[in-house]
Amino acid sequence: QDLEEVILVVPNPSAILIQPVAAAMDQGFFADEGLRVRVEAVNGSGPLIQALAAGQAHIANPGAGTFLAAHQSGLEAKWIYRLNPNSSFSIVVLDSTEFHDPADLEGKIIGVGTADGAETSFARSIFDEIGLVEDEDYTFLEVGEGGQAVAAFLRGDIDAYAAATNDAAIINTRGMTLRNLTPEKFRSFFGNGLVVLDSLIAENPELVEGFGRALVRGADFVSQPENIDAVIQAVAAINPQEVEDREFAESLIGQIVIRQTPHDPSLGWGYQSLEAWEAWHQSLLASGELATPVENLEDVFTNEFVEEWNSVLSE
Amino acid sequence: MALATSEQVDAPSASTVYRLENVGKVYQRNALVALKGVSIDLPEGSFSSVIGSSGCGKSTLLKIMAGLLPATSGTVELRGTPVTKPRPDIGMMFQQATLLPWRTTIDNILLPISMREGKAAAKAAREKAEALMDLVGIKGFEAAYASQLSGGMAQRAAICRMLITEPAVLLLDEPFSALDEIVRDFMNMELQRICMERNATAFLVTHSIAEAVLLSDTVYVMAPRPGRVIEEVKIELPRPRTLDMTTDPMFGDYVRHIRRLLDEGSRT
Amino acid sequence: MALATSEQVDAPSASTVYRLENVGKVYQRNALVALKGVSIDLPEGSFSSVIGSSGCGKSTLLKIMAGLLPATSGTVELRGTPVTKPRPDIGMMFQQATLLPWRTTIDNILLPISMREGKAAAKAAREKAEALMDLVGIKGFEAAYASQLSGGMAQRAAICRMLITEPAVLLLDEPFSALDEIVRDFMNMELQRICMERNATAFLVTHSIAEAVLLSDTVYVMAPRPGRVIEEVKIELPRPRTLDMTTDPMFGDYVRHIRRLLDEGSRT
Amino acid sequence: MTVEAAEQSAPIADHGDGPTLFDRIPQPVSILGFGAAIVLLWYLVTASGIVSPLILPTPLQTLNQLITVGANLFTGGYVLSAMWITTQEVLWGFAIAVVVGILLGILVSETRFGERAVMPYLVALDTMPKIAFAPLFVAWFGFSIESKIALAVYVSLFPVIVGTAAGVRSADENSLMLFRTMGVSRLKTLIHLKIPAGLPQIFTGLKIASLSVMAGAITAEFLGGGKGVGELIRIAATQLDTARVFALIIYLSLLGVALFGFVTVLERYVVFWRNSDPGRE
Amino acid sequence: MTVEAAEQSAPIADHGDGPTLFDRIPQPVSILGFGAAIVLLWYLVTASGIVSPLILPTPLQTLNQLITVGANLFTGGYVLSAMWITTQEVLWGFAIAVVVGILLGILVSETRFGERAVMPYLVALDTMPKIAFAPLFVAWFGFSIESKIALAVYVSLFPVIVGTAAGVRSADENSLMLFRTMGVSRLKTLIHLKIPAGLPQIFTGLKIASLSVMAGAITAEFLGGGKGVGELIRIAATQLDTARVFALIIYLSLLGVALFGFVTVLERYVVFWRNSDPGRE
Ligand SMILES: Nc1ncnc2c1ncn2[C@@H]1O[C@H](COP(=O)(O)OP(=O)(O)OP(=O)(O)O)[C@@H](O)[C@H]1O
Ligand SMILES: Nc1ncnc2c1ncn2[C@@H]1O[C@H](COP(=O)(O)OP(=O)(O)OP(=O)(O)O)[C@@H](O)[C@H]1O
Ligand SMILES: [Mg+2]
Ligand SMILES: [Mg+2]
Repeated sequence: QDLEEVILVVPNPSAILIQPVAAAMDQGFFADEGLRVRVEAVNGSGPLIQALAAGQAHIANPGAGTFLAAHQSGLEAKWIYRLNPNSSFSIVVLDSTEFHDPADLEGKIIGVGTADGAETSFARSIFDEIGLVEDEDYTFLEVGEGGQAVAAFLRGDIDAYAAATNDAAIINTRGMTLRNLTPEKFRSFFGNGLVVLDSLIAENPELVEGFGRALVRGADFVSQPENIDAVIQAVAAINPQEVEDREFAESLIGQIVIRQTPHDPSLGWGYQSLEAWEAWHQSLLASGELATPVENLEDVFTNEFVEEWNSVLSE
Repeated sequence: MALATSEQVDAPSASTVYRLENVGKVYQRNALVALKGVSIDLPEGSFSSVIGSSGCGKSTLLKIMAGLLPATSGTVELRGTPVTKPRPDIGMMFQQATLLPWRTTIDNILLPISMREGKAAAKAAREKAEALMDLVGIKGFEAAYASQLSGGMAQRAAICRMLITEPAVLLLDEPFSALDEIVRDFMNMELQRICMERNATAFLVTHSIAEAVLLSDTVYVMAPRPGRVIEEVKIELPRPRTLDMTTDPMFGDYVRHIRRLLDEGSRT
Repeated sequence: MALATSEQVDAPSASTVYRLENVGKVYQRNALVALKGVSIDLPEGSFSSVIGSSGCGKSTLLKIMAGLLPATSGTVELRGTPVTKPRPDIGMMFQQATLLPWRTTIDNILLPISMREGKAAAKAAREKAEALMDLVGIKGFEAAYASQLSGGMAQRAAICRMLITEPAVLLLDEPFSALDEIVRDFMNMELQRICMERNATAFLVTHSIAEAVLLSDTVYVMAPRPGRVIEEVKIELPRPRTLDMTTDPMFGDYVRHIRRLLDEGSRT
Repeated sequence: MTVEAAEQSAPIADHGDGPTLFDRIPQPVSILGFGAAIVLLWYLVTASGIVSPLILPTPLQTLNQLITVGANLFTGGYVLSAMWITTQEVLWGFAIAVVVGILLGILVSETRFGERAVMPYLVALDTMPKIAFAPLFVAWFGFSIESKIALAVYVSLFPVIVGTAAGVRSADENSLMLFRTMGVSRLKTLIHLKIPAGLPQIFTGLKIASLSVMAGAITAEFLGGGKGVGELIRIAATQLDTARVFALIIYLSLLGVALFGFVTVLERYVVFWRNSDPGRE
Repeated sequence: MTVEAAEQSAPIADHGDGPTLFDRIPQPVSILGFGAAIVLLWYLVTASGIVSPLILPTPLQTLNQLITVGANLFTGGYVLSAMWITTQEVLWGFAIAVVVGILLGILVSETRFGERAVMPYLVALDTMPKIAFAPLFVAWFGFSIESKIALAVYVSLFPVIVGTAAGVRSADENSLMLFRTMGVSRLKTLIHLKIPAGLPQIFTGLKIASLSVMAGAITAEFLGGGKGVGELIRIAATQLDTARVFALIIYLSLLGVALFGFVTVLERYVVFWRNSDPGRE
């Protein structure tokens, strides 16, 4: 049987971050749809969109900020699946400190990674909410990711770190205990999702449908705790190295599952609410990361496949 | 002096190969007048020498004649056409042997052939190169690299390299300076034989007055500061010259005459 | 021949400076026996020459004596201690001038002083260097770089560089090969004067038999393949030698004798 | 005048064939002409639609941004202060790489211990992805320019080492023998013979380093924040403002070209005996 | 035999001082000794607690990972296939950089057009942050090894160009005159004189390139996917598994050392007339 190749480009090499895809690949859900998925990792959302625009990939996995900026630069693409409906960012501090609320960070230095810039606007929104003004009440310091962030904490260069949730989780798991200060409200700042070019939807809707169906099956599969061994195996099929430390991998998989489960399961896997988009939009405009407002936010995403995809679960 | 004014002994009809008129050279870098008003005519098949104290401009003159350096004034013509760049019918031998260190001795000798006519021709000329090496006495060092040759051996390899293409004009800058007298005498006689055989025109820079007189039809005596020809001495000894002629009284006269000229030149 | 067997003319009490015993040298790379069984004694203040056909091992011998090359067999002693590396009391002049292109001529000449005694000493020796340059006739080129010197001028600069430290032992490898006869004769006489003045011991490689005879107390005649000394010719002409002596019949005898030795040597 | 012209038009080291057509074109014209050709090609590629403007901006977009960025730069705006930070990183990085690289190059070529024991580790160190060491530099030097300088030094050190090692070994045998007969110490032989004789090779290393030092500084800025041009480029890249990225890169490359040009001119003066130019005279 | 030993113990080009203490130590011993000293220092730094193990792993942790990774590598696991991909990128990248770099180096040194018009743009191109071009390469060449090779070539091209340009210009005046008198064409002079005479400098460029090509391939893997060692390092790095990062880097650097070593040995044979070794005899 001839399988059609679908290239998915992601901003980070971790397969755990896209475990529904990994599971669907390993369980043969994609093959059932006549698809063969290839995952390629680039470095961050910018190159991701560029690869998509260049036709090197069918589906991309960007963050909202970069995606909206690309939309304003004329990228004709739609966000079709909210892979991480829960905020993929958080503001964390060392557990040993006295900070328990974002307001405690007045006058402090907030470290931000440079990966996307998205966590910067995320953090900025939180401080805006409580009336703290950048460069007056707090300052950002670009510290980078991973080891660099650790170094920043250890040196005392930063008091808090605005990070991708999995970054924080990893630092935590590696023995540097962090406390999450993210207010509940900011969970709507959803993380990376799946994007395809308009032209693909127009020319090959079957591919989009088939891909989504398999993905929803994968997401559902991953969300069931008894499948943990199979998930581990699925991740290993892409990146064996990621699950060599099984304890570490299980803990991370658990955290990612929570993040990837929709707030309202009844709407189905992948569903996107306009409100969440508006929250992002406002935040990006306020921070200047988006130079001009998007005229019609409904243009940037679509839920048109969600029902069809999710129907596979009820069968 | 009578010797210098007499007619040339060579065939009077010999056509002029080289004609230098009023050649001057100034090295811009140090504003040094290396040559001034040098006029020289070399008839076909003639053998001429330049002699003059060190630094008087002999190498400069040869480089100009070979088209390696532009003259700052005057004209240089070879067979009627101005020399502006090197020409294949000129064989030049430099004061330094300049062998390529990555080639064996025989490949160095075959260099001009392989450059002009390709590898096959060079291979074909191998025997000829070996014969030349034998002639100059460096047989057996075909496969040696330049760093394995003594000073005189390198110089002899350079001579072979020049001779192998049988050029019609030879410009030689102290070709035998690193050779002992025995070999040198022998090489001088061979040089004469080769030139006569091929009717080649030779122009030799040398420090040995005896060598100049023995080999040349004309000896150009140069003086320094600025470098110029102070006298053309025609040598009227019969050809072919032999080593015995060095005992000829006329030979002695020539030598003494030139030595006096040089003496005077170096004193000014 | 009587000439060769007679006693040395120098003070019989002169102590031996250099003693070479049975020195041999094989170049491993090409398994070439460059020297075999060379034994030489140089008394203090003596002047000796080596003469031999090109490639017979003269430069090799000099490099061994200077401690630049290890001998493969035999011993080399200078004032009773084995020579294993160069020593400051030896002044060596190479076959190639080897001037540093980034130094002016005078700075090249002052090089040994500035290396051994520092810049201040070199500055103080400037006048001495200028005097030497004047002596060898390259005055006025103090500020010229090596590429601006003619072949002979570079060689003369190298001579100045060797003389400026007034070494007690001079090892000279064809120091005058690029010089014209007038300058050469003059330089030979100066060399003799300097050596006698300083009671320096000199060892000269030359291709000129006349030069060897004129300057030396002993002429070592070498023959090639393998390089070896075939005869020590003691020259019993009075000191100081003068250019006039070249017309002395004894001088002619020496020259002819050595020439015959070389002739035979090169034929074998 | 004519005399001078004649000598210059056919320097000794030149090929016999005389100036070709191209050689007659004055330098600024040929630079600009070639540049114009590149821009034209660039224009054609973007106009043809083969490449999305999200990846390769059009020349016109870039020009616009060049003007915007340039205006900010030359009126002392934030681009200028970013450029100033990056310039400091580059210059410090280069200076340190030159000094340390030359010293290590000498160690490695002059001592068997250096050649045998130190060199393999230096080689290994240089093959390692420098990015992986960035956290270490940050941990030690913090987030200000020191950690960027450290990475810039790391990236540009090796060309200097290799160039120096090769240069120091290139002195010819005759000169080495000369120094040996003069009984010159190793150190002095090094200073007065081996290093001068090796300058052409050392400068080859310096030229290569003068460019990689830029790469090192920018990479460090990409990874670890700070306020240099690398940061500006990153921000623009995140926003997919490719034209701005190109404009910033072009200004940045002027800095690189200037440093390279400086080293090239310096070489001409320092290694004056190697060129037919009057040099120091 | 003793004869040979004598000559080798004091080659002409050596310094007069004879072997020092260090020189008597056999190579493997001195390499290992120096390595042991480094590891000891490393141990002390980590044991002292100055640096968090999240930034710098302890030698023991690294050793553990070296064993794990090594086991995978030598039993044909995923590390081996990653290493093979990276090796291919490196070798292709190096080969292309050498060929293109030498050609460009010749263009730049041999024609005034190249020197005047092309060189400034090459310099500018090299100063640009190569990372910014990675998306362009991905857009053109896709995610497989071609785009990695492209970046590797880009990164390592310049050292070859600079080395070749400097080398080709280093032929001495006497040899150039010799070739001119023989009426040799420019092309043949290039091939038979300038390139051989420039080989020492060309090899300097090649050595530097042999190392930067590694950096280029790994960077490209960091930026543009694929399944090479860069990807493994990145995964380990995102998981803050620093010991694994170090272990992978160490294996990777063996590849770099091997390539560098190969170029060094090649140089010794190709430029045989420059060393006192028997070379080709
Ligand atoms: N480095 C070397 N490696 C191998 N062979 C060498 C080396 N140097 C010299 N030879 C060989 O040793 C022999 C003697 O060389 P040497 O330079 O001592 O001769 P020479 O008497 O000085 O000759 P010349 O008068 O031509 O300078 C020659 O046959 C030469 O080929
Ligand atoms: N490239 C140069 N630049 C400047 N001056 C030079 C250059 N080459 C030679 N000269 C000067 O020109 C004069 C003549 O030099 P040339 O080499 O022609 O002398 P020569 O007669 O060959 O001497 P020799 O017998 O010593 O070889 C000398 O004074 C020398 O200093
Ligand atoms: Mg000359
Ligand atoms: Mg010799």
